Amino acid sequence: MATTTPDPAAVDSQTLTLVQAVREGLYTEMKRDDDVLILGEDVGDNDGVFRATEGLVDEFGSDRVMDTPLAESAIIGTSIGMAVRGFRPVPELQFMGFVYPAFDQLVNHAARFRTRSRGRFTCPLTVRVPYGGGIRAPEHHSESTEAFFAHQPGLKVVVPSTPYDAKGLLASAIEDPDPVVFLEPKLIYRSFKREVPDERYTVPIGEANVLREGSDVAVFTWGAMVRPTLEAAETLAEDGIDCHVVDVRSIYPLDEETIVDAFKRTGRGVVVHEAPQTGGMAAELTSTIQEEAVLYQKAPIKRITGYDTPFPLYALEDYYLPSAARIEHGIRETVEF
Amino acid sequence: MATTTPDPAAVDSQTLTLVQAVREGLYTEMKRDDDVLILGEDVGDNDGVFRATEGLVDEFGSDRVMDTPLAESAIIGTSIGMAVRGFRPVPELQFMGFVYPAFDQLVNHAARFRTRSRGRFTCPLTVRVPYGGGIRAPEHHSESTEAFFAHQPGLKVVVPSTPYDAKGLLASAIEDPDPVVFLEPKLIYRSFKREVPDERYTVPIGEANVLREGSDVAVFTWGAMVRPTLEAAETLAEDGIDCHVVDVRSIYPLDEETIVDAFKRTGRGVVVHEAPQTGGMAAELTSTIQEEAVLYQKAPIKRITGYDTPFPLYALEDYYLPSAARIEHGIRETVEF
Amino acid sequence: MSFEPGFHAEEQILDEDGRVLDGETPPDLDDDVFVDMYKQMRLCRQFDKRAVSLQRQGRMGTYSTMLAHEGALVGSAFALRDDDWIVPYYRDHGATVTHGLGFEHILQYYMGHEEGSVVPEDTSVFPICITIGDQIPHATGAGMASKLRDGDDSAVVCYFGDGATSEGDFHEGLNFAGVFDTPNVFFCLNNQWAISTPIEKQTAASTLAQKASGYGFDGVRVDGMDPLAVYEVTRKALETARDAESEAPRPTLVEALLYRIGAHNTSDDPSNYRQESETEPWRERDPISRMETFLRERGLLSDERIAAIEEENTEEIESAVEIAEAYEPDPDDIFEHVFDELPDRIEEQRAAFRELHEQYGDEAFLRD
Amino acid sequence: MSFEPGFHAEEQILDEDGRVLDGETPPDLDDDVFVDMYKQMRLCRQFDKRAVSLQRQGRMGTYSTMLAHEGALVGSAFALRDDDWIVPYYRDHGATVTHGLGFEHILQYYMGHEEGSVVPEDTSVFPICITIGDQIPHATGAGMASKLRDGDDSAVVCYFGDGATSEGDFHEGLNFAGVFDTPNVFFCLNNQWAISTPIEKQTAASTLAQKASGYGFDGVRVDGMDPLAVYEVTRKALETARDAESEAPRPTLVEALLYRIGAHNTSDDPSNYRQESETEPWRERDPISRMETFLRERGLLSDERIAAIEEENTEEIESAVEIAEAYEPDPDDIFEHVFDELPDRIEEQRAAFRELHEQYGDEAFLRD
Ligand SMILES: Cc1ncc(C[n+]2csc(CCOP(=O)(O)OP(=O)(O)O)c2C)c(N)n1
Ligand SMILES: Cc1ncc(C[n+]2csc(CCOP(=O)(O)OP(=O)(O)O)c2C)c(N)n1
Ligand SMILES: [Mg+2]
Ligand SMILES: [Mg+2]
Repeated sequence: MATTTPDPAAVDSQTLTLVQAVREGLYTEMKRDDDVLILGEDVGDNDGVFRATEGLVDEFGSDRVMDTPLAESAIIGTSIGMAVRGFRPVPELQFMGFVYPAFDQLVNHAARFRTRSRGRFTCPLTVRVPYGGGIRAPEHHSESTEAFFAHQPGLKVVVPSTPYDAKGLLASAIEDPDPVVFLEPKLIYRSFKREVPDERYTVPIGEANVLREGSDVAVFTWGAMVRPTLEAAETLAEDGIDCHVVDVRSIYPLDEETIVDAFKRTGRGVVVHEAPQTGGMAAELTSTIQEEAVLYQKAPIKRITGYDTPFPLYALEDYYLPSAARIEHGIRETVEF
Repeated sequence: MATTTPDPAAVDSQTLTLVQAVREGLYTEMKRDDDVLILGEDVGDNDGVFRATEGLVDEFGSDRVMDTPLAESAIIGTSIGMAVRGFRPVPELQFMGFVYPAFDQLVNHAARFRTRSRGRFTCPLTVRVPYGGGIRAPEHHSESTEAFFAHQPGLKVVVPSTPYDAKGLLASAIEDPDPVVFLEPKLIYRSFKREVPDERYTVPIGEANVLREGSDVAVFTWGAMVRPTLEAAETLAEDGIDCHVVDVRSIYPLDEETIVDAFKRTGRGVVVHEAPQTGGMAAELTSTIQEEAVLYQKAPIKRITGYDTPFPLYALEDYYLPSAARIEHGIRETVEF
Repeated sequence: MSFEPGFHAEEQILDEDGRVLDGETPPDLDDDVFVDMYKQMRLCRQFDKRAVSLQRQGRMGTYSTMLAHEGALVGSAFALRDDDWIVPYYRDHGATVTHGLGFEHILQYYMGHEEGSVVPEDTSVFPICITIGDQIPHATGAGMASKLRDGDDSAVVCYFGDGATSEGDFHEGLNFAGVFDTPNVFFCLNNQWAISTPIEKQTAASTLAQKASGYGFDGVRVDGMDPLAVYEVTRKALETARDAESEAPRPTLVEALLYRIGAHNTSDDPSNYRQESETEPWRERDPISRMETFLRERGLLSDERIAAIEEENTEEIESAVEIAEAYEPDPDDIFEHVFDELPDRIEEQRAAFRELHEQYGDEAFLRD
Repeated sequence: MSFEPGFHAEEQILDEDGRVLDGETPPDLDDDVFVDMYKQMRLCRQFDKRAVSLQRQGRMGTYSTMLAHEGALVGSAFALRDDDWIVPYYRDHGATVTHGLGFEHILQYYMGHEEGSVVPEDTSVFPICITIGDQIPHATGAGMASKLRDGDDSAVVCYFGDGATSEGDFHEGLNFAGVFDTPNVFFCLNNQWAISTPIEKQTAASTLAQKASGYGFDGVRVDGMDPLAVYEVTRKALETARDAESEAPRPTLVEALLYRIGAHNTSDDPSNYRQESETEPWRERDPISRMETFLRERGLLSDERIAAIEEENTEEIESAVEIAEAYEPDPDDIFEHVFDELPDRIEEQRAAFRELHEQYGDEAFLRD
């Protein structure tokens, strides 16, 4: 599948960080569609704890950028009520660990209004959640539990890894007539800047992105793990190991075609994610790949992931998160199998 | 691993349904240990909506069998408080779909008290939840989302498929010093009776159970799906297809040894569960198996599961749940691959 | 401090027998509206009987009756404007049906078909919510939607039981309503039981209405078995809800004090947990008898009219049963409506399902 | 109906300057206990300064100061018996430290070590809870535990902020406490801000104390910057909590009205969302100055004593910093304590980690 998006080099653009691109995306969608609303804790006067909503309350007023009481279930629950009645709420939940008070509303209701009513009612909702480790944050701030949402039918789940994708995926999520969980890798909110077109464009949900072509092993990852993975690929290239790196981007639905094709090129695969191993999305990718391409398989598909332990307090978080060296090591094992 | 449990034929026993065995298990543990408490909605005077706590409030009093207000988060939250202070609460949540209001307490707290405090505080909790489809129940009553709990480090998850295992696994769960999610396949609560020893015994957590030896294909399943799977195996046997059927029983931790060994015998595998395909435990089993036994693999490991759709209202539920015929068909495809 | 047994409500118009209490006046409604209310209440009771019999015959799933709740449901729903929304749970069909939803929807729903929630476009009713209390924040959000939409002054009425008041979502939903000052009426059917849990074990508060004080708006307790008092209380609450200019807060918590005389649902056996005699004093407050007395004393109702009502209702119900039972779902529907556009994986699952279905037919799926 | 700006509390002993109000009497405590309270409050403030400086130097993670909360924390904690439990959040170290937890624990915790929550066996304090409001049901459960355990009449004090009162868990936890009539004190530090959200946007209720009415027990609002009033209110609440025979309900909701004069935490910049001038009137109610005046007027405090206190406190803090910074975690600890016995999979993950760690050392893991 090809994406019909503007070439950032050919149009007016600015150099933005990922979080600035999120902010640009919100701004663009709110300008375009009056039904788009933002709500959450500290999203108004405080511009969001990560400044993702900077200046939006001044621009659009407190009817469209609503500071709410401290209650995640009601943030999602009232968003559902508004969505069912035709608005397109974009609630923010401050950190991944604070999604769970709203988990019931997400899996039991946001995901089901369409099925429940055979399409009579829909729930066009984009739930923004900064996720992931590596910023020396307190407990509950560093989890990546995309697998929880991917397992709930009726929810889509996406994770951008670049400023360009952040704005484009956010546009797709907000215009999507169904609920989308939009996970933002906060570790790389400000790590680098890239060109982002001023005009509106979309990066379609359901399309993975091949970041690096290679012939020895296919490596699948997303979000903040893209960078150490590419780093590992560079190092391995020096040793003549040629990695094909795929940014999965869309966790549900998966772009099975791109993923399986990438695997078939090499017959070897590695999946890298921050979440714990057991029940993580690496298992899903592995299972999907071997269903379609077992005859191509030359080695076990390797999972390089967080451990089956709660995310540690920050002093040890670097040991928990897959590092470039760990990824490199794992890829090597897969290639040498 | 061998289990050191009494042979039901050799000791005093009674013939019980699965739900009666759960009740026997609760009774036995409460007799044995005064710190074991039951709490939940309708567990007292009403004997539980499925009669799993029948007569227990009369026997042990309302201090040890507590009817609570209608609030799942507080049922788990107060259970945590009591567990941290040395009790062994056994909360009941009425149906799988009503776990989510308590999801935050389970994943953010029950699962973490031990890690959070480096073992200073522990949370010996057994959360009983009737799960699964097939009883013509309303929305939210028929889900099987064991994968949600298996993905959260710090929780154990078990599912009995027989009266014997129900009593024995419940004993293990309650004496376990860590939180266990105990899922009860309500479809087979009363489907059949089996001999259950009167005396206390345990079925260890972390051990799968080989139900049928076979040489053509290994089939992994648990809970209410064991019966249609065995049925399919019988039918296939008539056609000369010899299934090796494993009741996984312990969803976390998985008995990797038994599972991988079973696969290695045949080089072909099928996983059957009620939960939606994407992100379900079949992906985890598949991934685990191919990590250890890719060289034995003769065919893709097949997933026969619920669909990636919300569980339908009951008129169509039979089409959603894996049936003996669907399982048979899938096994055939795997054998013929 | 705890819940006081027996009957105490601030708002009541009809006495226990159905006579207007001294000092009270019935709502200012046309005579035929009163009769319509009565008819609608009887319709609920007749429907319940039919539904239970369908359930007993295996033609329908578990069902919760409205017995003794008819006055609260019909009385409140009569106060709504057509464009007001109802956000329901599972014991308030009397309200949603009064608001325009055909009984065939209710039947289809309990027969296990999502089709039941395909609410007609001109009927402002949310789908039935089974998870206790979860619909309350939806209702607050729906109220926020009215407030945000220019020219929309529709209000949103949310029904729930006494048990629901213990859920976190009740608290969060009402607190948001207070903060955003939404056009909501939170209508609690306090029937004093949540399955087997009596209200005294549900909360130590002496009334549920007083919980409103935690959210900065008014709570009122009304005799929930007095349809006229319920109508009045709801009408006033809706007026407040719509009054954007007023200084007073707009949401209201209404506690309709009544009693679940029947079982929780068709699977429940109350003799497990309560004495039948406890229900006696409440049976005497039956909303339908009280309304009947009220109407008869005003000369608005005769035995003939009652017979005619009974027959008209029966016809309406039978026609709903017919429509509902005529509905034949396509098993393939499972895959529809998960998303606006189905992802490949679900398409593949559907294809595999179709293949199997074609090959083996229904027998491959249906259990005994 | 909404939150009234400015200062209004039912319970106060010291006036704004620290003089005993007409008609009020200070708690019946030995003179040196008053001085100890003062010392402990200063300890909090000194600790905050040190903590912020450690954070600024990159020696510690994000930290939330107790500035202006010292009176509420120390005053309440002084009312506890040793065996009473504290179920804390993250802005109440003044209470947990007064209850016996060394500051090295707090420091280790904010330095990113679980070791901080290895509370000594003889100290009855739960680990810090980061998710807002979630600890409240734990506290209720801990209270149920006291009640269930023969011969245990310990009470359980739970601290939380004004923001926490909006969470469902606040509601459910307090409702359970009412129903099970537990020995709990729910201590709300109403500092009028939840990060950038002012109390008027948090709830439309005019006080937080009134929320108790929804749960059938008492709520009381105390001047949270008056350590003596807080002590008294907490003492009475604990007495009630312990009194199993009494007819009155045992839990109490205490609203300590105060003000978050400082930033939410070291990453927060309040100038984004409020005027510095808003804090002025509250600075004048500073609990430490008020306590100082109270003590000086009674001749219990001199400049010399203050200097000595300051020095003793500094020593205590520096020794805590030393202990905390001396702690060297083993990266391998990640795998410990997930379960009592590690399942094979975690053992394998540990083995793989060890292998890699041995082979490549720390550089393989640490980012810049
Ligand atoms: C979240 C949740 N928990 C538990 C249940 C199971 N359940 C169904 S009805 C009911 C009692 C509800 O009582 P109440 O709110 O008073 O409503 P009523 O049935 O009396 O009208 C319970 C516990 C549920 N449906 N949802
Ligand atoms: C469940 C949850 N949601 C959001 C957060 C992020 N957060 C941290 S502190 C805070 C404000 C808390 O305010 P309050 O309860 O008044 O306590 P205070 O910090 O003022 O003492 C928020 C929203 C959190 N920690 N937990
Ligand atoms: Mg009820
Ligand atoms: Mg605060």
